[in-house]
Amino acid sequence: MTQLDLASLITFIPAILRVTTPILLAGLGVLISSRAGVLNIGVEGMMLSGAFAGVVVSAATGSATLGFLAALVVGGALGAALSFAVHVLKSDLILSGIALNMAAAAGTTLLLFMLTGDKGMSGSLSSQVLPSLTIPVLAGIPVLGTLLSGHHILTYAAFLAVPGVGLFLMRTPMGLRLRAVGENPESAEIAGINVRRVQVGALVASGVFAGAAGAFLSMGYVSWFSQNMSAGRGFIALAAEVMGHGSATGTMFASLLLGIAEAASIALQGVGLPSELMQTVPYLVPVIALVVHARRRQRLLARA
Amino acid sequence: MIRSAFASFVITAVLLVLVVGIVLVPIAMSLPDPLAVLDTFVFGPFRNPRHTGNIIEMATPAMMCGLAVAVMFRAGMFNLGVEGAFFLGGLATVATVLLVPLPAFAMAPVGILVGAIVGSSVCVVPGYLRARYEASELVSSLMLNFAALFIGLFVVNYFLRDPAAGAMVSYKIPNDAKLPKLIAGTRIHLGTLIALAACGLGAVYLFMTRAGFEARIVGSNPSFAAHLGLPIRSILLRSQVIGGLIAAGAGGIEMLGLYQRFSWQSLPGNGWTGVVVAILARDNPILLIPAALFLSYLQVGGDLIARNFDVPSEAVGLIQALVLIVVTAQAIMRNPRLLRFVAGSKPATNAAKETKAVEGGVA
Amino acid sequence: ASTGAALADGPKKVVFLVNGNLGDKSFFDLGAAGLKEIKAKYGDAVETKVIEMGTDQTKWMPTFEDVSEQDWDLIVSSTFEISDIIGEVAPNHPDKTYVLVDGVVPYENGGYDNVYSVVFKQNEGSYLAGILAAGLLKDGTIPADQGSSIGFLGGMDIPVINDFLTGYVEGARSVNPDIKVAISYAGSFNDAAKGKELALAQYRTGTAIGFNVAGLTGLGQLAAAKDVGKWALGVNSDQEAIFKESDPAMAAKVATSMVKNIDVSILRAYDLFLEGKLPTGKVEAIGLAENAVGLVETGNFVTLVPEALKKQIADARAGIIDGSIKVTSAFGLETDKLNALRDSVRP
Amino acid sequence: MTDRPIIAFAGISKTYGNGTLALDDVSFAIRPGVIHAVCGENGAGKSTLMKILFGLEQPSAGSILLDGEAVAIASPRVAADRGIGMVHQHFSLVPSLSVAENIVLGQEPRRGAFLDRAAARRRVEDLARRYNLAVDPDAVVRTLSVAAQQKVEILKALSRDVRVLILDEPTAVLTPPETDELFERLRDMRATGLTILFISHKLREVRALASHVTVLRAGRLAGDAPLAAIDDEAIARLVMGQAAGPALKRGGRVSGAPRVQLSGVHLKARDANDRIDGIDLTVHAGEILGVAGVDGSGQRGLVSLLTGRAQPTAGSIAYEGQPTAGLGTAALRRLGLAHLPADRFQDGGSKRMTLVENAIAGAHRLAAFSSGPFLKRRAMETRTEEMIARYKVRCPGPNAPLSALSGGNAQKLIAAREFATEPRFMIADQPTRGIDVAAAAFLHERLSELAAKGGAVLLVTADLDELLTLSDRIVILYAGRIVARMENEPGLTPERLGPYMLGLESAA
Ligand SMILES: Nc1ncnc2c1ncn2[C@@H]1O[C@H](COP(=O)(O)OP(=O)(O)OP(=O)(O)O)[C@@H](O)[C@H]1O
Ligand SMILES: Nc1ncnc2c1ncn2[C@@H]1O[C@H](COP(=O)(O)OP(=O)(O)OP(=O)(O)O)[C@@H](O)[C@H]1O
Ligand SMILES: [Mg+2]
Ligand SMILES: [Mg+2]
Repeated sequence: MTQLDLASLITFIPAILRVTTPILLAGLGVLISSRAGVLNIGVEGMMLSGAFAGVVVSAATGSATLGFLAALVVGGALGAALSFAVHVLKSDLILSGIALNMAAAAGTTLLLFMLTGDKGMSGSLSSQVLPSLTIPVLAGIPVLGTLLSGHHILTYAAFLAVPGVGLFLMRTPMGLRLRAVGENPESAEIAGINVRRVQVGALVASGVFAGAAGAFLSMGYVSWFSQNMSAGRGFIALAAEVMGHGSATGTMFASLLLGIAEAASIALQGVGLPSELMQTVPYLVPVIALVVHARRRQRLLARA
Repeated sequence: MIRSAFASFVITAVLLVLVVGIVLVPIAMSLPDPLAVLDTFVFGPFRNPRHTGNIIEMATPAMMCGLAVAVMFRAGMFNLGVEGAFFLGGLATVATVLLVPLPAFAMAPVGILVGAIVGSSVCVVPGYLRARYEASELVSSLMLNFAALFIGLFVVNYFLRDPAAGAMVSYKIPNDAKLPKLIAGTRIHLGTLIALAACGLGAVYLFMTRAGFEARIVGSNPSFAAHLGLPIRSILLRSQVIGGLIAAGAGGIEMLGLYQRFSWQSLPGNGWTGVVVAILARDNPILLIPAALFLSYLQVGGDLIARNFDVPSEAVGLIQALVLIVVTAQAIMRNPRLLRFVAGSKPATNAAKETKAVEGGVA
Repeated sequence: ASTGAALADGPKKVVFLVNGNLGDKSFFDLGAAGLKEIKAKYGDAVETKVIEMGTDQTKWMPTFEDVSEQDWDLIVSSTFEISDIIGEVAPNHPDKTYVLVDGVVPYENGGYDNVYSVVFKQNEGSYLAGILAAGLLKDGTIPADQGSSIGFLGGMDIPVINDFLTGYVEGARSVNPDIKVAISYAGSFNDAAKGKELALAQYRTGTAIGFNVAGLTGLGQLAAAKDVGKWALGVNSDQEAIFKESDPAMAAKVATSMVKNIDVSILRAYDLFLEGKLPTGKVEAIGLAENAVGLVETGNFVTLVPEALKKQIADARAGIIDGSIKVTSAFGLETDKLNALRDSVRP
Repeated sequence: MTDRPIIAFAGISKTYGNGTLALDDVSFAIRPGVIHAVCGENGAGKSTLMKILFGLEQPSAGSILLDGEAVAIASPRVAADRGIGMVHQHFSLVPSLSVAENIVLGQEPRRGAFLDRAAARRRVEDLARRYNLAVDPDAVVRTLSVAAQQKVEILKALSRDVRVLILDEPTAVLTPPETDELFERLRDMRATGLTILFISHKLREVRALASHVTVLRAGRLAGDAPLAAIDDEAIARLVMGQAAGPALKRGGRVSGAPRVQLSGVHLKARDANDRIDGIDLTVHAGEILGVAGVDGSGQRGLVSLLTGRAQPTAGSIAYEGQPTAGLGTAALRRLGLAHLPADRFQDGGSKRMTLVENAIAGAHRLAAFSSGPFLKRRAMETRTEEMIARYKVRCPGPNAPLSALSGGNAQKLIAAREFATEPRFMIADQPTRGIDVAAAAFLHERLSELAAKGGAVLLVTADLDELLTLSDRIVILYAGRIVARMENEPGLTPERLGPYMLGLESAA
């Protein structure tokens, strides 16, 4: 980034969207679970497992679509597994989530080794990737083209899912029930809602989103699976959901902020400051944003 | 009461055998000597004093991090800064003993103290932001953990790095600064006693002092605390300071107890262990001790089989994950029928007694 | 000193202790490959085992102590982090032989007659990679519209990574004194997505060819190179080969890889050990002369690199071996000097 | 009208998981189209029986017959399908949802995949019109007054085509006009053939509304009779197992110097129900000043000002002549403030902590309970045992968690704590809401005693009987202002207060 002109800013935008996509997808998953009162700490593990499943199944079938579906199914299945631990075994929600993350890290590595003889990555598998989309007319327009066209299909999916999840939560009967269950399960029970069924559904849906986030890593960003490739994004997604105050658009803006901070820290590597300090940027920016936001909210409340 | 505690213990033990069996037996069966694998996992840690020592060494930071988590959770703060505080505490301790000229006897105590103070910031800052601005401590502590990591790496790179070393590590910790070993043939060091004492003091603090009582009131019902006129913000902050000091002090103790130099290049994970231990111990400082020992025992047993047989280390990770879920499974641990079966008594009669007691109180 | 006399009959036992986890595509995987090669060569005459000790450093010492008490003949481990531990354990087990790859025990203190240390001069190999990268730009093999600078993507700002960097920069400068090098560190060795993003940022700002030294993170550079149609340089093992079958288009963008033959060196150590000629009690620094590091000269290298450049690389190689070219090492280099070097090539 | 019972309980017993025997072999029947009252002390098992009927709890023994046919009511869903609706003692609304959303929750009208909000609103409006209960379908429940929430609860129960409506202490939070209004509606509903099960601690209400009464005592059936065949004294005897003591007489108290003075106090609050809009008020030593008003008239704001949890946006408060500006709860408590909060589990204590901890909290820094930084656990325990004995708190022991107590017993423990400091100024906010007659009388005595000893008491209550029994003077709040001030003279009746409370008249 030698010159900060408009052009270089615009080329920056696809990077932001790429970095944001997995956080946003996983963040929406966290959102659904937390609104149902079962905060999914296991997104990290579900993401990793989704990334793995996508690669393996697409390599086995030669179909990116099937691989992607497998990522969703595996994410969802792990959501069901977490729900089994929480609802049937009545284990601690947080601890079960942590355990799921541990199990996913160990399990994917073990399976990878059994399939390929390599614990590091799946380079020997000819897995498929999901495409990027060029939008015919838009692509030609100078600035707008860069902004809106040429992104990965899951980037579009993630941003389109924002109104989807928002409408689901706020405007559909299921969303209403889900929110009621999350806020006051006894009341929901009294209203004749099967609380457990709603929470199971929420965890499965949450897992599906996490699976999609994982697929973006292994079938979008790169075309292989590598050990622990989710690299903590699940936890960043948790942060995004909390920062977004439990709404889909809020989660989107928080994810974008986190994405911008990360993309900025990447771009700033060139300026020659110690790399360690540049790497703190994506973590300090959200804290600062959180405080600024909280202060403003406090002031508004005080004035009201 | 005691009988039911014993019953839960028996159930835990049986369950563990089951879980380990489910994962381990198929693997063991594929090896030449399946029984030896199981035997090593279960009894191995006690056959060699060094291995038993490993359990205790490993439990030491787990207890302290668990205590830090418990103290903060009890005050109602979901502060995950223990991970970063442990890291930064270890670093600041090493930096102090390396950079500050100190007489030999003062190195360890001053080092750990400075480490505790510096490292605690990772817990205190989120605590302050929450108390002052109501900013989510979950998010800020999660983020500051990583910020602490990279700031720490920066400090190592620019101030502590031993250029003669082939890695990004500090100069060697002077021998005078190291914590004395307690038992020959093991690495058990003074830190273990400190950790045990800390858990004891933690229990005293939470359950026997005014300050701890106030923290628990705030944690269990902030509105009640406000009703009583307790200074909620300063109580919250005080809890985070205590938690942060314990976590960061644990990092310093770990460094001076077991390490030759500061050589962490990523977060060491003890904070997460602390969360797990605290949940297992239901935030009770005394129960932290068996909880930490238990987790470490599983870990050492797992390491032993991974080391001595062709059991992949990932299989050990899977076992540990399953164990975590199972030992907190209320459906199993609190199952009345199971408890009755194990304890051999009928709760129905207990219930009758209890009901009478309640009614007796009426007259 | 020699340990050959201590050998008894029956299969020899060799163990490799991984102070981390396998799958790093670097030290550990290559070490494990070394043990496989030993097994392949000696069959039933040898028993080999790889033990993963994990990332918790407090577990490393107990593992070393256990293993040293067991009946292993040769105990192999790698990275500098393990030096202190071998330094403590080895003197207590004089009947065992230790091989320390990429680390050194303090021989000057005495008592290390049973430890063989071997360090790799990756800076020599990287020097050649630097020549290649700058050379491809200079001679127009990579057209100027692809960019004018070269890139370096490191896992972390640590000595063993920077040892690649110093050689790379010096090699490139030997071709073009004004060459610019975009340098980034990922802060992680397993985040391929971040690696790709960092590489894309370099390519976006004028880097035409980049060198990744970041384990699994670094592989992200290959995906970036494929996306933008620029060039990548692999490390440690032949990265073109990894994707040759599964993703030929990506493999096609790997100009070459700078390999570090850790596996070969372990096999060689075992050969010497059997012959009783393992030079324990001292450190061996091996580089181009020993064929321990070097460029992959098959695959894309053959077709991409013009003859003149090939010759230039060969000349430099000869110069390094005969000592006429000195390559700076990052080991022992102060942070200030390293920063000065990095500043001098910043685009 | 047939005589076959619509509901019959046959030998119902219930033992909770913790071993509490809440119901013991209870059998009685309810005839269709009547209003049937169920009475009993706190913890007698009334709510438990109703929860069983509504499918929220399962009986340990016995069965329920609907129209003579034994049915298993496995969940509220089954109950709803059988035409049973319930208005719960504790609200079961979801605070962040709108009125309409709460009412349709569980059987939402759809348009395609979406919730049909217009239809939901229409359904609520239809219901409101049919039962003459006015509510705003779009209001968010959190912002509603308790009375309005009660209406929503009732509409929600009625929205499912019920034949049987269970009302568990529906009047506990209502003012007399609101109660009268509700009773009108209930009579209308009965006229349309609805069967109503009505739970109340107030005999007056039972007599005004019901035609049949069943009394439970300690989980057993104590009596079952048509109201025409039983007098109040007999019912009271069945409820308590003994005759009621003499009712408390007010008066005889001499008020002294001003203790707390508010002049021109304003409070701007986020919640309009909590606003205070210019109040001048003095509470004297030795008097009980009653504050009446429809719920949401500013009571919460007034209490939070007096307890130091909010600071006036204008005007000033003085405590024994000293201005209290800037003082928080802790400082005021040191000056002699005590507070019996309206929401006992929200503010009054911590459910998860033990009785000892709940009873001593706040006093724990006193020398009696701590030495240096340490607590004296033994002293705390002894003290709590005394409180339990004196306040007749029904509990398993001092180290049981507060959650193990019924609301009434929890309230007694909290009162014991607040009275223990011998306060100079006591704020009693709905002190006997939902509490049985004996316990209420006991708390009334304590308040009276405190005033007699020279304490100043501010009594905020929606129960006009309580207000008229205890108060020396009365002020009525409406929309954050005082609309009437009166001496509590013998002739004063609830009917006289009603118009002020509804804001129809003003005399201040
Ligand atoms: N969920 C529960 N678990 C354990 N015990 C319970 C539970 N619910 C009620 N109880 C106990 O059962 C007994 C009967 O309670 P119930 O709520 O039916 O009384 P009630 O007659 O409705 O009293 P109130 O007038 O206070 O509402 C009480 O002793 C109560 O403590
Ligand atoms: N798990 C439990 N263990 C013990 N008691 C419980 C439990 N859950 C609820 N209770 C008690 O049982 C009662 C439940 O019935 P209900 O809700 O009618 O009582 P309440 O209205 O709170 O009591 P009160 O009528 O005295 O105000 C409550 O008093 C509650 O405190
Ligand atoms: Mg009740
Ligand atoms: Mg009640």
